[in-house]
Amino acid sequence: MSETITVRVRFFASFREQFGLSDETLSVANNTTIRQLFKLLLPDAEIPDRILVARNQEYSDLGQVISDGDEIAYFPPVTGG
Amino acid sequence: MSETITVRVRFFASFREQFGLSDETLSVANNTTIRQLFKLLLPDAEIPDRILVARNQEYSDLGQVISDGDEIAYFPPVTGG
Amino acid sequence: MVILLQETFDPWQQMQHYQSQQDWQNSVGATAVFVGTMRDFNEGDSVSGMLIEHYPEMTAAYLEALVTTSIEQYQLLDCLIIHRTGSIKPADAIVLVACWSAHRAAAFDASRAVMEKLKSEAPLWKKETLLQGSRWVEKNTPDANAF
Amino acid sequence: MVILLQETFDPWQQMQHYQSQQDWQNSVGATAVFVGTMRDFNEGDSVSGMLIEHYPEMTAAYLEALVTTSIEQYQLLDCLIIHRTGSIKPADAIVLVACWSAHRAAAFDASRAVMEKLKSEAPLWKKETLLQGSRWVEKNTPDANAF
Repeated sequence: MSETITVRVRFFASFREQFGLSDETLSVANNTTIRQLFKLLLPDAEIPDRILVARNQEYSDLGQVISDGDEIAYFPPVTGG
Repeated sequence: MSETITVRVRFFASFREQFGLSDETLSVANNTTIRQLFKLLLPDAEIPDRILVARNQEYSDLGQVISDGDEIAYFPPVTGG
Repeated sequence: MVILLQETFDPWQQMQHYQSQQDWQNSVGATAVFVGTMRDFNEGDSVSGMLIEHYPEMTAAYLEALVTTSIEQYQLLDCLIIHRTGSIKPADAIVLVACWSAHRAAAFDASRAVMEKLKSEAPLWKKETLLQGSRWVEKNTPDANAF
Repeated sequence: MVILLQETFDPWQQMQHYQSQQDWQNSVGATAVFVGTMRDFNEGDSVSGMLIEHYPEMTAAYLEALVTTSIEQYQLLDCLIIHRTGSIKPADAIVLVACWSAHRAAAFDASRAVMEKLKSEAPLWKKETLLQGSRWVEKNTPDANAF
């Protein structure tokens, strides 16, 4: 098992604008959680209270550990319909 | 006030077929109720348990007294929609 | 508005036509529509057709009053009821109820409540044509979640 | 079926077209349709337009799963969801949910529940264009009667 894994990270809607990030691919340490990934990308930002996260296009939570090749998304409450 | 009044009587759906009456106009005594009117028209028939009645195109009940010129209707439970 | 029709109607064409003529189009947030259609099967039997009898003056008056009170009760922008009478074939639309409102809860509540009132009180009666003979439908089943 | 559209659509034309192609037409007794439309007014402000952002792969997957589970849960004959993305004008249809079933309770229950799930979970976000500037819609209001 390698020491680092590759992850694609996506931000949507107000998060995309607020954090200035849209679609990033990066290498992170094995066993990184979705919460830690956010802090790696945005060390100076607080994680918004009402954040939603998805892992490989399904709802997940900040405590989940990322696997190699995962796509992680951060977005605010949804407002469709 | 006259001794008799004129009333139009209508039957619908299975009542129309069952009782062989559709649209009748007749004279009845003053103070006749909707129940008595049914018995005058159909002395040998029992009043069905689930009868609905209307007076001048609005729901009414068997105990109501008929006025001159009224239109009285008898029909079974409705099944539209 | 209430429309009683003796001819087959296309519910979606009626919706398109009716809505295009209204002046509240920029205020509508929610439209809830219910369409009841004739099935070719009921109570375990094949049904090849149906006759719908009504009490013309009372049916129209009842449905007009239902539209008026529902618009007021649910704060609707509009309410449309279309009902067929006469001879019906399987897959024909029998009834359409459409409710327009600013927000979705009112449109959902109203369309279901209007249908329930219509099915329990509007003077309309169905007679089904079976393979052998015909029969009057005896009653409508209430919708426990309607109110 | 799920359709995500970047162009204006006529909900009633879509209904007519979709339904005409199905083989369950003689089994349908009930169709419940909800259409959400853009209003020119929200939270006390005039709104002249709207952008709807989505997460293409996840939005489609989420809605497809919602259709599948709803058909099973409510014993529907079919379920159709259409949602706009991109640039929207007042009076444009934003969303359509249609549910077809044998009896009315299932279609009513399902259409309302599908809308509620869609509004609370489907990855879609609205940004309103105001007279001055624009703003993201912060949240959807739950429908207390939805389930």
